[in-house]
Amino acid sequence: MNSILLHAPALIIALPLLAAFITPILGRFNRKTISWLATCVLGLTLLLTIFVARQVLTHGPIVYVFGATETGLTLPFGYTMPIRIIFQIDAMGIFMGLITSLVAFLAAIYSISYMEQHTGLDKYYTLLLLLATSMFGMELTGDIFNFFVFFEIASISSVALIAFRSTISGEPAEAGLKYMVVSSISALMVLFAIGLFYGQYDALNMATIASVMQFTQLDKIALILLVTVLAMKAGSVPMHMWTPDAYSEAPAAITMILVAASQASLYALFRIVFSIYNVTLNTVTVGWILIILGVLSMFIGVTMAIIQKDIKRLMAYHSISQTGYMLLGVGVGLAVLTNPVALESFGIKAMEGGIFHIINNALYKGLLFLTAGAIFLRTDTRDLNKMGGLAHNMTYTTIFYIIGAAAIAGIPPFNGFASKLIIYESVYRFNPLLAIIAMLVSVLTLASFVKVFHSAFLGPRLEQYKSVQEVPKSMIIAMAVLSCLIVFFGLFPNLIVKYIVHPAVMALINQAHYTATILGGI
Amino acid sequence: MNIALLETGSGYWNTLIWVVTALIIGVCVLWLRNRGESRYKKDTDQTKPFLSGNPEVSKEDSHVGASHLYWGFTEALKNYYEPLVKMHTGNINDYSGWIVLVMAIIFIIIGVS
Amino acid sequence: MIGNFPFIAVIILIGLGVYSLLFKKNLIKIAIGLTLIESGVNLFLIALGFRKGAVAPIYTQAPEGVKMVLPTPQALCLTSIVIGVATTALILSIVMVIYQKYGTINTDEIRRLRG
Amino acid sequence: MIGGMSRIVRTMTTLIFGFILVYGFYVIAHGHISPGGGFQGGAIVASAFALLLVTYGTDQIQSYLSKDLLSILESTGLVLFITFAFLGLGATFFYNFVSNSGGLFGSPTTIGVNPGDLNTGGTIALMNMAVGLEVLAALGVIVLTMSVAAETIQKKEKQ
Amino acid sequence: MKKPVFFIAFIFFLAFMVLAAIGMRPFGEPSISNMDDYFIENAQAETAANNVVTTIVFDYRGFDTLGEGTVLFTAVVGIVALFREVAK
Amino acid sequence: MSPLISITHIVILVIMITAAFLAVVLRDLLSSVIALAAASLLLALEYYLLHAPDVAIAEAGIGAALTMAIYIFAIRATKK
Repeated sequence: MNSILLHAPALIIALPLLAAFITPILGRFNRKTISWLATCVLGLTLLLTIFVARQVLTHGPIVYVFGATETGLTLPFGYTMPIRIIFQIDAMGIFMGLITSLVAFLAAIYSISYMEQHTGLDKYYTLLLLLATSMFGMELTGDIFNFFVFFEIASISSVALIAFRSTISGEPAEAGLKYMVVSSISALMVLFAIGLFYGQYDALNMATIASVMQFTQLDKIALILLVTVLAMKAGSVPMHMWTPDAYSEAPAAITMILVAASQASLYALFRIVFSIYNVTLNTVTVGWILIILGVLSMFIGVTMAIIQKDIKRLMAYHSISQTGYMLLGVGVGLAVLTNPVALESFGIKAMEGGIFHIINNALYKGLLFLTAGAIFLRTDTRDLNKMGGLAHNMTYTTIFYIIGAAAIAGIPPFNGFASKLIIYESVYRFNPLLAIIAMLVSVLTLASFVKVFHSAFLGPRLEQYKSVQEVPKSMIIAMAVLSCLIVFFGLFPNLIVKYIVHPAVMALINQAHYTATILGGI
Repeated sequence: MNIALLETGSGYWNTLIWVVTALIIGVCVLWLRNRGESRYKKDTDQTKPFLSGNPEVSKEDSHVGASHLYWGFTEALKNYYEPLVKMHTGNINDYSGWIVLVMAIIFIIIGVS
Repeated sequence: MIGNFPFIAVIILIGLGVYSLLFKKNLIKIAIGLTLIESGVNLFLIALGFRKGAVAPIYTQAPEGVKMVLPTPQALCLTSIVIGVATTALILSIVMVIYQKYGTINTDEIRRLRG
Repeated sequence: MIGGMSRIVRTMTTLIFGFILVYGFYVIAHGHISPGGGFQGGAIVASAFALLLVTYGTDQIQSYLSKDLLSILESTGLVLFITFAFLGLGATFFYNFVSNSGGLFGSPTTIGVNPGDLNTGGTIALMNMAVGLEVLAALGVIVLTMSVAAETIQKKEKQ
Repeated sequence: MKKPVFFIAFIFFLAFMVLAAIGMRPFGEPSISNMDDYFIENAQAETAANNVVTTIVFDYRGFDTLGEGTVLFTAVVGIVALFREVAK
Repeated sequence: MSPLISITHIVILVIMITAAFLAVVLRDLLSSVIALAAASLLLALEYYLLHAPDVAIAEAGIGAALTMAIYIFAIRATKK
């Protein structure tokens, strides 16, 4: 038993992968079991992730060396550089891993009834498992080329899932093509940057690169490429155009995972800026680049959301705007990284706000997309003009929608308020104007969700939706779990911030500790 | 440690106090509401609006659609919205063009500094 | 400059690919552009691993006492090539589906999702 | 494409097909001692499939080479591959537990330049075969699916 | 309207890529090669295979290869799902 | 590296870039795909000269043969 748990980091990847490989064979014999298989495996993965998280948060970072004689043998005897692929799991990585496993598990539960009428379900679940696996890989790995491989799996599987409904109409295929083109460019640019690193330092391990980083001309170019393409994959303005297309055309459960996937890219951006470059780069300039990207995303995202007529497109623009908050919080932290006084007084808090917002965003954005999926399942339309009066028939969905909308708009006591409050207060001490913009964006967010609430749920019972029923149980369970977590996080924010978010932020800031985990010694 | 207390760096915010306050306010509102008129009945002449003698519009027709909400807002910000909407062309060439453009801008910023 | 000629070739390949992505209106041309960028990046990796006067890193045929070229980029490049063919195949399949539904592969006409 | 090609081309293709197949499997099997390996060999075999498709047309080939069989082969290859990785769990995931152990593929090789022995390499040789199986089936499915789809779209256009 | 802007951006992109090419160490003379020298020296003893590239692909970086096979698998599943038969 | 081999490298790279250029600019899709395959084949040759036979076999098998087959299927399907 103990030895199995020693291999938990590898099993987090290997189990869903094995399930994904078996699914096509199994799908030939018994179509019904596939959804349950996927759900069970993802549930098991969630348990493993929680176990690993407990290990990491109590005993410090875990390393797992693939193919070595021992799991912790990072360096071959008598050498000072790692040669094998190493999983390096610190508080930040496992924080993202928790989000991913939770979201993937709930998406699998939700899909059981949501995808019932679709054909090709074995392919759907295979791709779902693969997408979850690839996100784990991106978050846990400590090897930059391994990151590229998982990045590519993530984009290919999400493209296939976005285009999954293209047998019905052409739009999903169009959205998939757009996403595929931009993510191929980004993956190739990441590979080019890896080549730049490899050519200079002859290393692929992120900690090794970080320990010899000199910020030469080539490192600058690699930084430009990596920051741009990862910010693009996270959906920041002005490279956000794929986001509304992809999010609105994917099935609802997949949209929820795509939100988490774009946050995994955001995580990779933070990892590269903080763990590989850290203070060698010009922190103020790069910090301001992140801040400007964040502010643009917040503002343009929310203003574009207000004029949308498609419910999922509207929510997709909101997720762009929420990404802006994370970039803003962490960007402020980066901008004051070389100034210990400012870092201590508000930089760390700003980063805590930004990182805390990641998990909050995954929860309420996921909930909102799931409610949008529930509406789509019953009314067969995403056009807000055609909806109305759904609150009469879909009571649970309405309640969940209100919780999600209140959380995203930052109304206490839900979780969105907690992280936004931290961001406002700490950013205000950095630059008051930014905090004011952030608050304005929050108000506009509330306005646009009031619009959705009014046009979809309120109003008289419409003729064509007289016979609409509440959605099936599995969908309600998934939404209820998310709602409970939102309320819990909102009521006890300090619990989360202190025990999960703060270690994650410290793991990002403390580069010496990151390299020492692999290379040994301080 | 008080788990319901959120430290924000420059101060703190207590969720429990907020929840309790909200509950008290809610109870007060309910109490005020109960003190209101008790002879009010639904679906009688009491609730019918008087529109200068015109017949009342049916409820289905009076529902404001999503496109008409915030009409004034978008109309007032027309100068802002027009170029913004035009920017979202939906053309794949432009999608990749924006990426290259942002790369170039960041290159100029980082290269100069 | 002349000593770095493979790197210059890499840049030209990537440039051609990006040009094709930005200014070509045909979806198949866009796929060709992606393939070109990918070839460029692969050539970059292999060129990084080259060592003057060295031989291929295979002990079966190598002469005695000669240095070998760096093997890691070759492994990475192998991975990258297979990933490239997977990507290309998926893109072209989506292009075929789009043609089936829209009746065109011109990027100016494939923009039902916008705004 | 629909009708296939002339008889001479067909005969030549059938002849060449066998040679390409043999060469592909040779490359897969000798991956650990000579240039090549699972990916290269699988790609070569799959290009032989593509050649068959081009000369004979999709309709004829589909009766010999079903997509279902190929996708089962593909999954099997990957499951084998990950199983070899799992078997290393005594030490770590992906530990090469066969090499230098005696047994099949387990004999040690002489250090330095030597002509090489097929019975070496440990899991490398086994994984080469698993990956070769997977790659040839995967690329075969891709080629087959796309050619069938292309033909369907063409037929719809004509109507 | 936007074409010239993108063209100028493209020129800048090319410019910094050329900077990368010129700034790279001279072709054929790797300055540091610790990791690769380790592979070349120890691959035969540790894994008993003559082809160093294959030892890296399947042993030292075997996990990448699993990912690579997964990419291919994903693409195949995606393509089959795209062209799947629609029942009814 | 002797000048002769250096010149061979340069010649192959120049022909390859020409083929890639043709692949981008040619109007006829079929000819541009053939140019792409030619570029791929020359790239495989270049890999071989750079002492990467593994990659050369992969590039020749996948890049030149299979990718071209896939492209031809796509072009045939999307032909007007």
